[in-house]
Amino acid sequence: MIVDYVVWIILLPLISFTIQIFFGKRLPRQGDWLPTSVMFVDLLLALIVAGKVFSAYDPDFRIARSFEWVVLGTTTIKFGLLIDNLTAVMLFIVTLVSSLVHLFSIGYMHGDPRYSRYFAYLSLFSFSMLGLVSVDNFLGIYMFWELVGVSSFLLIGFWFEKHSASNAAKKAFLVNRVGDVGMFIGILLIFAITHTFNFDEVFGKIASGEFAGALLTAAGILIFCGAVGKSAQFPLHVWLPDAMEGPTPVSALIHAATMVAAGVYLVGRTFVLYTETALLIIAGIGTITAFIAATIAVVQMDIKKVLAYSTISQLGYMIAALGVGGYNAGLFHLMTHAFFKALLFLGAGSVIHAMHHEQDMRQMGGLRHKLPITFVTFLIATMAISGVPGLSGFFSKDAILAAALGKAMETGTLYHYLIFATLIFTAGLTAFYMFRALFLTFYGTPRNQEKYDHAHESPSTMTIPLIALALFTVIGGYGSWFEELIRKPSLAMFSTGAAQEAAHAAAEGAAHGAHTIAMVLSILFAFAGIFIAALYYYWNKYSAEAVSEKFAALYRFLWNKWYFDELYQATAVRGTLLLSRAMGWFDLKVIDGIVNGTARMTTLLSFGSGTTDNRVVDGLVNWVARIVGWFGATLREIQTGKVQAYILMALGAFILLYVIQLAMV
Amino acid sequence: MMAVGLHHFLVLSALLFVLGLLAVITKKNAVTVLMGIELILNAANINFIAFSRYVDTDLDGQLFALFVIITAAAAAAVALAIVLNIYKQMRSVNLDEADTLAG
Amino acid sequence: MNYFDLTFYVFAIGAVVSAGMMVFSRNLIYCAVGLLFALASVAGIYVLLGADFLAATQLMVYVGGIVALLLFGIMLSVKFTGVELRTGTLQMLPGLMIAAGLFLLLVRMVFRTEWAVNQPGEMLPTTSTIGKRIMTDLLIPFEIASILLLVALIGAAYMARRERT
Amino acid sequence: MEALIQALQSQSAFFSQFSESLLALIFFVLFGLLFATVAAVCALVFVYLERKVSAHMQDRLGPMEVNTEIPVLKKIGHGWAQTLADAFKLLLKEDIIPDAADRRLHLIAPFILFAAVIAAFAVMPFGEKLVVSDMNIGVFFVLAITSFSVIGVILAGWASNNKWSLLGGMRSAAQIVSYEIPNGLVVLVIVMQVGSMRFNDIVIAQSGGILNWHVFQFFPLNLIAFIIAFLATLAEANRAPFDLPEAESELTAGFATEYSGFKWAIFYLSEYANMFLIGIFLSALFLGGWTSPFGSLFGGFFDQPGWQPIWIILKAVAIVFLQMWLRWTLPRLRVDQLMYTSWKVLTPFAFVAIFGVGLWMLL
Amino acid sequence: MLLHFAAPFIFVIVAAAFIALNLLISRLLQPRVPSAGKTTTYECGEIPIGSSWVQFNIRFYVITLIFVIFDVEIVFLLPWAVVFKDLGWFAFVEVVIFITILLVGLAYAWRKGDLEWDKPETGKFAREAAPQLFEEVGMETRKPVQEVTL
Repeated sequence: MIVDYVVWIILLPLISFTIQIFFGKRLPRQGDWLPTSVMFVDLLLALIVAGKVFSAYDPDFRIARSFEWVVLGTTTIKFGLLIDNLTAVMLFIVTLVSSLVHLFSIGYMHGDPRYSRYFAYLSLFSFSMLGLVSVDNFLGIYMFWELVGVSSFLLIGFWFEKHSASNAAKKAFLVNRVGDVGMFIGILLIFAITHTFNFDEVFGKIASGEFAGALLTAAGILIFCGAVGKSAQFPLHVWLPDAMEGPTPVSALIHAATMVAAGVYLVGRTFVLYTETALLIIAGIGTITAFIAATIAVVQMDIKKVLAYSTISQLGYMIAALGVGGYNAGLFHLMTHAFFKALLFLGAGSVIHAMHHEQDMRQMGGLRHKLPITFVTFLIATMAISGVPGLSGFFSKDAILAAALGKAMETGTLYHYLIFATLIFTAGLTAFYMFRALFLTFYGTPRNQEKYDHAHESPSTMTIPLIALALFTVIGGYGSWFEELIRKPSLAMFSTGAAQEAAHAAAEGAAHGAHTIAMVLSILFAFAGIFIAALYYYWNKYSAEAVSEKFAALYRFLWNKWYFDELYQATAVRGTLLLSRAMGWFDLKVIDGIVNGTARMTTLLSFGSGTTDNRVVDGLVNWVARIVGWFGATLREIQTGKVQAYILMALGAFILLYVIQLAMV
Repeated sequence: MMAVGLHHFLVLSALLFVLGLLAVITKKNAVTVLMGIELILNAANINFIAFSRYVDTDLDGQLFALFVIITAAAAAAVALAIVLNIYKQMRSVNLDEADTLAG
Repeated sequence: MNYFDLTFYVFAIGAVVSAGMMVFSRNLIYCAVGLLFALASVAGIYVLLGADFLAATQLMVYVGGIVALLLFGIMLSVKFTGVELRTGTLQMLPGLMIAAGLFLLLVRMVFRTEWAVNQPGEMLPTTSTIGKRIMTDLLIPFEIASILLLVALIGAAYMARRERT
Repeated sequence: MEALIQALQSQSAFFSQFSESLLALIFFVLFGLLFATVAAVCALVFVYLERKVSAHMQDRLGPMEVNTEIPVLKKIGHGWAQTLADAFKLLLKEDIIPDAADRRLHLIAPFILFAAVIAAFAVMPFGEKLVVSDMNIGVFFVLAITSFSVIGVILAGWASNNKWSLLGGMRSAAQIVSYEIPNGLVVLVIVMQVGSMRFNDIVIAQSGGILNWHVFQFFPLNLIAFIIAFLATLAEANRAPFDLPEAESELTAGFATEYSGFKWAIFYLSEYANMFLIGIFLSALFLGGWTSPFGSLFGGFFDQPGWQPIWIILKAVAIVFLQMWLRWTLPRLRVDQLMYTSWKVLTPFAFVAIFGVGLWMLL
Repeated sequence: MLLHFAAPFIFVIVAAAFIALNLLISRLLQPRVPSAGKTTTYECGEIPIGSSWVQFNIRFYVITLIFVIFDVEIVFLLPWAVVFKDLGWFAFVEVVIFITILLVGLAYAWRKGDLEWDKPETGKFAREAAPQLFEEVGMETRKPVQEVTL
C-alpha cells in the first residue's frame, strides 16, 4: 500500500520528464504546468505516505519490498524500496522543496528560450532524488546517485552559452566523479565481501561479524568519498560555488536543499557501516569543511556565493554531527537546513530577479522597502541559520553542538574538543556572514540607484513559495517527533530480534549533560556574530574595508577561497601534464643516459682489458644497450594513436596474462 | 576423427573469431575492419547456437544470436555511415591515417 | 563419417577458406566476396545446429543486407583517382602471432572445459517457439530493438546525408 | 519428399537396399538437374512467348521464319524454332571478356544469380506430395535466398568495369532492395493468416475452390497485398515497367552490358526462371497454389492429385503472361518514380494491410 | 529437417555444375579471336576515359540502409506472424508499437527526402539557361513552360 504510493511518487516525475522533454515545447505554456502539478501531486502523496508512516509512531517502522532484478549464477541481485521514517521525511522534504521551486521557477525562468527543457530537467532531478531516498540497496543508490549528478550537470550548465556555466557544469561533473569512483569501489568492495547490495543484508553481515576490521573501515571511507563529492565536503567542495552559475531556483533545490544533502543522507542511511576510525575521519572532514567554508563566506561579495559557502559550511556541520555520533542531530539539521537554505536561495533569487540578474551585493542595499515579502522571509531564514532561538535552525544546530560536546566529554580527547570548539566558533562566523549579507542587501542606502529604482517585488508564484518555506522554517524545529522517530541505527538492530531491546537503552545518554552548556554557548556566539555584523554593516561603526586592508594577506587568502582552485590547477591538472613530461624526460635523459653511460664506461673498461675480453664484454653491453634502447623506442612507439595497435597490444597483454596465470596454477 | 560434436563447432568458431580479429587488427581500410567485426560476431553466434543445441537445450542461445544479428545490422549501418563521413573529411578510410586524436 | 559430418566439414572448410580470403585478400571487393561466402557457410553451420530460422535470418540480413551495404560502402569510399580498391595491411606479423596465440588459448579452453553436454534431441522447427519467446519473455528486448533500429536508421541516415548539404 | 522415398522403399526391393539419405541425395541431384533444365526450357518458351505476345499486342507477327525442316514440326510454323536457334547461337558465340574487367568476379556473378533462383525452386510446391523440400520456413527461405541476387547484380556490374554496367548494377541493387521490403511485408500478411511459413500449409489453407483463395479473403486487404506483391516481385525481377537498370535507351543493357555468349544467356535464363518462380510463388501465396479453382464442383474431379502440378503451372503461366502484358503496355518508370512507388506507396500500404488483417482477425 | 535444407544446397551445387558444364561446352564450341577493339570496355564506340570504378551517389547507400533496417524488422515480425493466431491481442499491440516506432524512422527518412531520387526538372533549361533565346524571339522570360509528362 505505502509502497505503491512511493512507487508513484518516484515514477510520476519520470513520466512528466518524458512527456516534457519530447513534447514540452508543443504543450500550452510550454508545459510548465505539467511538472509543477505533478510535483504538487507528489507532495500530496508524500504527505499521505508520511501520515501513514508517522501514524504508526514507531521508530522501527520499516517496509522493504524488493524483486529479483539480475540473476547471475548463484548470486541474485535484488532491487527494491525501503521505506522507514527517514525515507518518509526525505520524501516530504524533497517533494516540498521541489514543488515550491517548480512554482518559483515559473516566475523566475519566464521567457527563457529553453523554458520547457528546464522543467523537464527539474522533473528528471526530482525523479532521481526521490528514487535515491527510497531504494534499499547500494547499487540502486549509486544509479540514482549518478542520475542526480547528471541532472545537476544539465542544470548547472543550463545556460551553456555562458562559458562560465558550461565550465562550472564540467567542473561539478568531474569533481563529483572523483568521489563517485571511490564510492563505486566501496560498493564493489562491499559486494565482493557480502555478495549482496541490499542494505539490510549488508548490515546483517556486519552485525554478525562476517564483515569487519580494516576492510570495513576502508569500505566505509570509500562510501563516504561519494558523500564528500556530492555534499561538497573538503577537499572536493570546489565545485559547489561554481555550480551557482545555474539558475537560482536550481541552486535552491539541488545545490542547497536536496542533492547536496544526499551525501548526508547516504552517510545516515549506511551509518552502521562506519567504524570508529571512519567516524573520526568523517567528523574531522565535516568540521574542516564547516570552518573553511564559513571563513570564505565572510568575504564574498556575490550573494549566491555567500549562500553557496554557507551551504558547504552547513553540510560540514551535518557531516560532523554524524561523525561525532549525533545521528539524529545531523539528519535533523538536514531537514531544517533544507527549509531555510531553500528559502534563502529563493529569496536571493527573488532579489536577483528584482535586480535584473545582478548578484553583486555591492550593487544592492536598502532593498527592504522594495521587496517587503522577500525581506521578511529572508530575515527569518537568516535568523534561523544563525541560530537565533525559537527558529528551527536553532534547535538543530544546537543539537549538533550538543552532540559534539557530548562526544568530547565522553571520550575526553583533544580531537573531539577541538571539533566542538571549531564548530561553535563557526556558528559565530555563520551568524556574522549571514547578517552581513542581509545588511548589505536589504539595509543601508541603495548603492546602485538605477537598479534600485527598477526593482520591484516578485510575482506571487515567487512569493508564495517564500512564504511557505518561511512557515516551515519557523515551525520546523518544534516537537520532539524527529528525535523520537529517527533513531540512530545500531548494529544490534540488524542482528537477531532478542538483542534489540538492549541496544535501545544504550543509545543516547551522554548528550543530555552537554546540552545546556552547548545551548548557552551557541546562543552567545550567535548573538556575538550578529552584533559584530551589525557593528560593521548596519551601524557602520567600523569599516570593513579598513579591516580588510589591515589584514590584507588574510583577506586575500580568504578572497581567493584558500587558493583551492589554484591548488588543484597546480596539482591535479598540471600534475598530470607534469607527470607525463617527467616520464618523457626520464625516458630521454635517465634511461638513455644510463645506457650511454654504461656503454661509455664499459668501453673504457674494455679498452683497459685485452682485445678478447673487449669483444665479449663489448658485445654483451651493446646487446644490453640495444635491448634497452629498443625497449625505450618501442615504448615510445606504443602511443601511436592507432586503434588497431591498441587492440593488438591489449590482446597481447591478455594472452600474456593468461599464460602467466596458467603458469602459476 | 571423432563424430562431429560440440567441440568441432567451438573450434570452428574460434578459428573464425581469430580470422575476424586478424582482419580487425591488420587491415588498413575501415570497411574491412568492419567486415572483421561482422565475422567475429558470427563466430560468437556459432557458439551461442552450438551451446543452445548441445548444452542448454532450450532456445536461449538462438534468441541471443537473433538479437546479435539484429544489433550487428544496426551497428554495420551506423559504422558505415561513420566511415563515409570520415572519408568525406579525410578523403581516406585508412585507419592508420585516422589518428588525428593522437597527441 | 556420415553425411552430417561430411556436411559439417564442407561448410567449416568453406567458412574458414572464405574468411581467409577476406583477411588476406588485398582487393576490397574480394574481401567482401570472401565475407559473403563465409557468412553463407555459417548459415549452413546454423542449419546443422538445428537453427533453421536463424540460418534464413543470416542469409536475409547478412547476405542481402549487410554485405550489400558493405559493397555500397566500399564503392562510395574509393578515391576518384585510379583504382584505389586495394587495402594495405599493417602489423601483419604481430597480428598473426597474436591471433595464433589467441587461437591456441581458445582451443585449449574448449578442450579443457567440462561442458555439460546433453545428447541433442531431434531437430524441431524453431520459428513458433522463437515467436512466442519474443512476445513473452523477451518483450522488452524486442521493443528496445525497434528503438535501436530507429536510432540506427536516423543516425546513419543523418550522417550519410551530411554529404549532400 | 521423404514420403516419396519411403513409399519407394517400401514398394520396391531395389530401392530398399539404399539408405534413405543416399536416396534423398540422388533425388535431390536429379531434381536439381530437372529444375535447371526446366529453367532453361522455361527461358526458351517464355522468350518465344514474349516475342509472340508483344508482337500480337503491337499488331505484328513476331518471329515467323525459323522453323525446322522436320516434316511434322514444320507444320507448326510460326517461327517456333527461333529461340532454339538463338540458344545455339549463344552457345556458339564468343565469350568476350573486356581487358579491364575483373575476370574472376565476372565469372562468379552469373553463378550467384542463377544458383539463387534454382535453390528457391527447391521449396516450390508443385503438388501436395510434389515438393522437393517442404521446409517449415519455406516462404522465409525464398525471401532469404533471393536476396543473393542483389549481390550477384552488384558484382556483375562492378566486375565488368564499365560505366553502364556499374550504374546499372547499382540501380538494380537499389531497386531490388527497395522492393524487397513491401514484398516481405505482404508475405507477413499471408503468414499471419495461415500461421505457418510452410508452402503446403499455405496452399492447403486455400483449398476448396476459388473463393477460398487468399486473394479474395479479407477483401480488399488481401487484394491490395496481392497487387503489392505482384508489383514488388515484378520490380525485383527488373521487368518492365521497372526495367530501369537495363534501360536500353539509357544504359545499353545495364549490368549485363559487358557479358556476351553463354554468360549473357545465363542472365536471361535467370530472369525467365525468376519470372516462373515468381509465378509459382505468387500463386502459392495468393491464388490457391496447386488447388483447383473448382473445389468440390464436378464431383471433385479437378481436385485429384494428378491435376495439382497442372493447376499451379497454369496459374504461374498466367502470372507470367500478366508480367509480359504489363511490359508491353506500360512505359518505363522514371528513377524517382521508382523509389516513390516502393517507399511511399507500396510500403505504407503493406503496413496498412498488416494492421488491417491483424485487426480483422482479432475482431 | 536437415534433409529439407539439403535440397536447396544440392540444388545450388547442381545449378553451378549445370552452368559450368554449359560454359565448358560453349567454350569448346565457340571461336576465340580476341582483339583490342573487341575487349575494350564498351562505351558506345567511344574510347573509355578513366576507370569506371568511380564514386557513387550516397543515396544508394541511404536506400540500402533503410532497407537493412526494414529487412531486420521483417525478420523480427515473421516469428510473430507465425504465432499470431495463438497469441492474439497482446502480441498484436506489441507489434503495433514495434512497427510504429520503425515507421517513425520511415517518416523521418521521408520528411528528410532520403527516399527521393533526383527528379528531372522539366522546363528548367527553358526557364533558366536560355532566357536570351526567349527574349530574342520576343517571348516572356521566366514563364514556366507547360511541363511535358508522359
